[in-house]
Amino acid sequence: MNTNEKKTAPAGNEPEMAVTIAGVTFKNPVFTCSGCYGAGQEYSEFIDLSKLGAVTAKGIADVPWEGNPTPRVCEIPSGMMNCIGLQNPGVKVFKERDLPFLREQNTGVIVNVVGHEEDEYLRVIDALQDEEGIDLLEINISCPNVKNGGLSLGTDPKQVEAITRACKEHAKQPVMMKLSPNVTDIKEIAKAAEAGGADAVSLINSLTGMKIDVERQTFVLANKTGGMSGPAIHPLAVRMVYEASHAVHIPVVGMGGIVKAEDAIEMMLAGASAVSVGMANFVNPYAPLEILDGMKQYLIRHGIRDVNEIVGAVH
Amino acid sequence: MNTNEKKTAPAGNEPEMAVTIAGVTFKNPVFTCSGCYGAGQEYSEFIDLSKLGAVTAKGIADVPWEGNPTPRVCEIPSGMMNCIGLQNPGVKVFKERDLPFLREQNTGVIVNVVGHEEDEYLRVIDALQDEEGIDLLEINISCPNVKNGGLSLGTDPKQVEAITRACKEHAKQPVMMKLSPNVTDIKEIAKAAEAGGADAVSLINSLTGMKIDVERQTFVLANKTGGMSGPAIHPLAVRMVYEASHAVHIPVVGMGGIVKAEDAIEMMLAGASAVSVGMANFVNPYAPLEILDGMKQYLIRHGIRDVNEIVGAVH
Amino acid sequence: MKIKETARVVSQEMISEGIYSLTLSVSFANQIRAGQFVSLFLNDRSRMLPRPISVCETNPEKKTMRLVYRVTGPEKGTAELAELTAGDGVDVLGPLGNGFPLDAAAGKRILLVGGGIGIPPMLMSCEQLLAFPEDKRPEKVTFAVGYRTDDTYLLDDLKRRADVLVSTDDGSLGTHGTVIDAIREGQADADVMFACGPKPMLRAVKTYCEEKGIVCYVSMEERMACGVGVCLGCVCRTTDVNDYSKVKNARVCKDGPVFNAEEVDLT
Amino acid sequence: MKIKETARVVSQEMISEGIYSLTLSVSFANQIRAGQFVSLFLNDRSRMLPRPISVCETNPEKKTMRLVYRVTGPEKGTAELAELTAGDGVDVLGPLGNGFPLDAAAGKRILLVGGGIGIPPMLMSCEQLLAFPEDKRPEKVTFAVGYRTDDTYLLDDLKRRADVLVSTDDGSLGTHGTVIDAIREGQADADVMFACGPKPMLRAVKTYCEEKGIVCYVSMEERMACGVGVCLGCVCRTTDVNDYSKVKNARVCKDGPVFNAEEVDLT
Ligand SMILES: Cc1cc2nc3c(=O)[nH]c(=O)nc-3n(C[C@H](O)[C@H](O)[C@H](O)COP(=O)(O)OP(=O)(O)OC[C@H]3O[C@@H](n4cnc5c(N)ncnc54)[C@H](O)[C@@H]3O)c2cc1C
Ligand SMILES: Cc1cc2nc3c(=O)[nH]c(=O)nc-3n(C[C@H](O)[C@H](O)[C@H](O)COP(=O)(O)OP(=O)(O)OC[C@H]3O[C@@H](n4cnc5c(N)ncnc54)[C@H](O)[C@@H]3O)c2cc1C
Ligand SMILES: Cc1cc2nc3c(=O)[nH]c(=O)nc-3n(C[C@H](O)[C@H](O)[C@H](O)COP(=O)(O)O)c2cc1C
Ligand SMILES: Cc1cc2nc3c(=O)[nH]c(=O)nc-3n(C[C@H](O)[C@H](O)[C@H](O)COP(=O)(O)O)c2cc1C
Ligand code: FES
Ligand code: FES
Repeated sequence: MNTNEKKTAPAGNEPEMAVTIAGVTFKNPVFTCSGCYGAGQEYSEFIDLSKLGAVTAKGIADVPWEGNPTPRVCEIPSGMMNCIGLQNPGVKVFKERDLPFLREQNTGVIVNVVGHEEDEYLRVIDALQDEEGIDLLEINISCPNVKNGGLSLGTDPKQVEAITRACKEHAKQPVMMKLSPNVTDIKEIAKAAEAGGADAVSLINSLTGMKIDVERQTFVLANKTGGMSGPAIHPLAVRMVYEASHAVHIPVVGMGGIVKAEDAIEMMLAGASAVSVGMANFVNPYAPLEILDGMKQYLIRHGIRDVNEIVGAVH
Repeated sequence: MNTNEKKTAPAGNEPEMAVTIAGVTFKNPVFTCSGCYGAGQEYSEFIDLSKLGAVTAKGIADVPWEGNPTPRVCEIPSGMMNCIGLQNPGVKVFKERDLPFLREQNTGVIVNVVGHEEDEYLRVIDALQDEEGIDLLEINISCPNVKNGGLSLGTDPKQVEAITRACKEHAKQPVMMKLSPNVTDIKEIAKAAEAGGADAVSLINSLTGMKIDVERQTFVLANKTGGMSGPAIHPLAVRMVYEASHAVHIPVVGMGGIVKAEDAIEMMLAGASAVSVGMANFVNPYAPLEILDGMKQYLIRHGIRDVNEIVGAVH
Repeated sequence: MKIKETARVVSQEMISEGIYSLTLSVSFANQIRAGQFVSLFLNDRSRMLPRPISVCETNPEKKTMRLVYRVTGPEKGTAELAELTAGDGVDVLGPLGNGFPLDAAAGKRILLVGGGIGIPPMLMSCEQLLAFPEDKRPEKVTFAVGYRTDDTYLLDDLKRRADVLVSTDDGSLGTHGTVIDAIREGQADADVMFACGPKPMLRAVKTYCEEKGIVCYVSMEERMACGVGVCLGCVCRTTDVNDYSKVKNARVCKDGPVFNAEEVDLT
Repeated sequence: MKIKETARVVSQEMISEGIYSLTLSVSFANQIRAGQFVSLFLNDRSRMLPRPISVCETNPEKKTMRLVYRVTGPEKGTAELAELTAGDGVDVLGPLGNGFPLDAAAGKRILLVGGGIGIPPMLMSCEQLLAFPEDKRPEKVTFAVGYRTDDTYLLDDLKRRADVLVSTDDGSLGTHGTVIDAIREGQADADVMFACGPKPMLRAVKTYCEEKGIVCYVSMEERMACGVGVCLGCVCRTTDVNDYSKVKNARVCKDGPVFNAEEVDLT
């Protein structure tokens, strides 16, 4: 994306919405979450993707992954759980089919990278090195639904620092580490990512939960546990974004339970430089644009000229 | 409480509801959570406390605590947050005023013990040593709303083991350690409590969250953060009860977002030997008895003679 | 006896911009004392906490109570309440709190002071005072009420029962200023004052009463969870150590919402 | 074009024990193909996921669609849907999925097989097949439907349109046994079969069709979140590597719900 093109002066009393993360300027701070937006295609039937700050693609591995058996999703109070298990068609197909589509949308493009172990992450990053039109790499070290890898990797500061460093060495694009909420101290993990050279961190990934069908006496999800997302986890996400953004000097992209403009503003007031909309899309495909619109109204109502002014404004 | 009195054979097809935790037999596995039931007095206007398995009293310190400034509570999606900060009248008043009331109710009595540091806990335990009618001491090493003490204490396995051991040395009553969900690995913490000699563990305490009032650009709670409780945290609680009960050999009392019989059954199927009802009381003061009744119906419907049969039945 | 039950909506109407009057049929209608409140619960189960609302009037024969409340915003819980219509069910917990000490006004001159959405409980206080037996009835009952503008509510209900001093923030009706300004202007002497309204108003009322030697009771407001005194969510600061809590805190829902103004720290 | 909108309830009635017929006015009524479904959302915001329901009939002139669904339990989301009455609003996302390949039945003998709550989309399939131009119309359309008991639903609607073979689990009506038993008993020869119902039924249908050399399409069911193909929650196993996913999985909501029976692994 052409940065100059995006950074146009806002017309009339339109507030300035552009945000810069890791040196990349996005039109506005409303992104979509990985795994909740495919590679943009499906929701482009509902909204104009060029109005979004960025689309984050579904996690991509070096080879196709089958993911977990079904049921993979279930309802929980004010949210949902999933154990997709990172099903994906592999980086080759992503480059040939999904990335070209995304490149054409005139929106920010964030590629979410997954793996079981370091080498797998690096192979994906290597495969993307020469690709145009990728604004950020988001390294998912926090998916709770993959057995070997995933969780432990993202919950140990030493490992977080190590994998961050390795990713940075291979990546041509800026690197954003995606952090897990399943930790005692998110500050420590965010600092580890920063120490490893991360350009940004994003949080939170889903929170590990479990649901049991009492009538059938079985786990509701095939994987026993799943990742909680939605409004239920929003207060946790706000707390963690607040803590992380006060612990590091790199930008924080906030996510977790954002369904309306207020939630996004709250996240930014807590310290997020941009926000990402996840399961809200499933309930309302127009959510990201309604959120963006609501944010603008808010800024106008409060006489705030530039959205960056609210970042971390409550502390 | 007289154990023999409770362990009466169920009439007709009434399932057996008594459960034994740390050698103490309770009439049934439905308890009420600390901090959500005062010392029983107020809700005795609504229900017959003798029908409960046990009442857990509000956390008690060695001296009166003022707690945090207000606002202390707020609403979150499918739940609430609180930052009461363990306001309490101190153990002396508790012994003179609250305990005599509880003793008369013919129900299980669990006393929740709080402190900033080890010595304070031990002073409370010492003060309770010679008191009749306390079935269990629940040691709250997990309250997220107290600055010095509380959180760090309950999130470090070494400290958990040490304080458990110290409590055990002083306590005349069986000791149940109450664990925080704000940890990377609940199994490790539960094992530490077991290693320290705990007779049981209870979990989860509330999950630390944050809410910001976007219009006023301030924290909603006076303490900035608060503890999330209610259905929003139930899937997390079920997962942690499952993990903890598979990690240790001592009984687990499960709590977190139980509002209906199904939730309680789910918790027991996951591995809890008894459950505790917290904020549901605020929404429905009859909740614990409705839950108990629903559990009985369930057992009858499934032809289960004894509630203990469902403990950990899904694994 | 407190009870939680599903109440039927008898009627609901908007009586001023964003102010609704809701009449509910409840089993405990004839047990409610002026100054007590109820907790209303929403049908949207993602919003679990109660909305505490003071009782404005009761009709013990019809077993109904009237609540008057403000919708605080378009997406708020009170906006959902405003959608209730006759026949709907709404969960109610009550009656809660202690109510005003009506006996303190027996044979005395009493001023009933309400600011904004603090006016409703004053109506019920007046009702119950006027229903006192002849020998206990207050010598004089006067209302002093403050509104933002001349878009008033309940004013006719008040006027039907007693003299009313009115203040408005914008001066469009009555005294321009606060309710205290209206009281001074109306030279309304009193022995006892009951007040309900925003904290700054209560503070001013307390100061005024201290100055004039008037016995003063104020109804406090705080965020609540349980509404019955167990959670300690709703405390207010007290001037002395409170007998129940053993610290300088009292529970608004249980020890209040009405306190002797001397007891509470309004700073 | 898929759309999310608030639909108005035109009418709702219980047509059998726990089975409801809901007619909604939706802007996209005339774009729905037989076998497609919609996602219904609840007004209780603690329950956020959609309830996917197949379209049973449409009325393109009135811009309405009819859904027929089962209430799965007293506290379930579908129980909330059952409380909707004329005039209420309900959020709908649709039309979703691919629908049955009606052209495959052109000029052929087709069996429309529905089991339990899989019957509704068969009604719409029949409607659209009978609306084919003369030269494309199927040679014969027959329904084969299975109920638990003789407490049937939609049976009259089906009979008005074509011959119906009925089976019941308890033998109280039609063939005692499965819908396959009814088909065998009725000696219903067919070139093409469309089927919707529980997995064991689909498995039996697939086996029967393989045995008889009948072209077979089945409508699959799986837990859904997005309903549009992004979340990968609703996949079913495929016999071969799927072209979109590059693994042996296909999205029921987007690549289906209707699949050629050969494509899907029903074991
Ligand atoms: C004892 C008492 C009596 C009251 N009587 C009346 C009355 O007669 N009429 C009236 O209009 N209002 C009254 N209030 C205020 C009323 O409770 C709030 O305006 C209302 O709860 C706001 O709810 P909401 O759904 O609009 O706001 P939301 O912001 O959606 O509420 C979220 C949560 O915060 C709580 N909350 C928000 N504002 C307040 C507040 N000011 N006080 C206490 N809790 C709050 C809500 O109860 C709810 O639990 C009273 C409050 C108290 C404590
Ligand atoms: C493509 C498709 C078409 C369908 N068409 C119909 C129809 O025409 N009529 C009908 O009665 N039913 C139909 N179903 C099944 C229907 O979706 C479920 O019965 C319904 O979602 C159950 O919701 P609940 O609120 O009763 O249960 P709850 O247990 O409260 O539901 C919780 C969550 O699980 C999901 N869920 C529960 N059971 C099922 C299920 N069997 N399939 C998919 N999701 C489920 C719900 O959608 C919801 O997200 C269809 C399902 C699919 C996938
Ligand atoms: C169905 C589903 C699939 C997801 N897949 C991914 C993924 O591939 N990579 C990733 O980093 N996060 C994934 N997530 C996590 C989300 O990106 C996000 O962090 C989380 O859902 C919290 O946001 P929300 O509450 O707004 O949904 C997934 C979430 C859901 C619900
Ligand atoms: C208002 C409030 C006060 C609480 N006070 C205490 C306490 O004093 N000691 C303690 O161990 N837990 C306390 N808790 C935590 C509860 O006991 C319980 O662990 C938690 O709320 C989860 O259960 P729930 O979701 O059913 O409420 C408190 C919770 C609430 C809501
Ligand atoms: S609201 Fe719980 S003590 Fe007052
Ligand atoms: S429900 Fe999301 S892909 Fe089908």
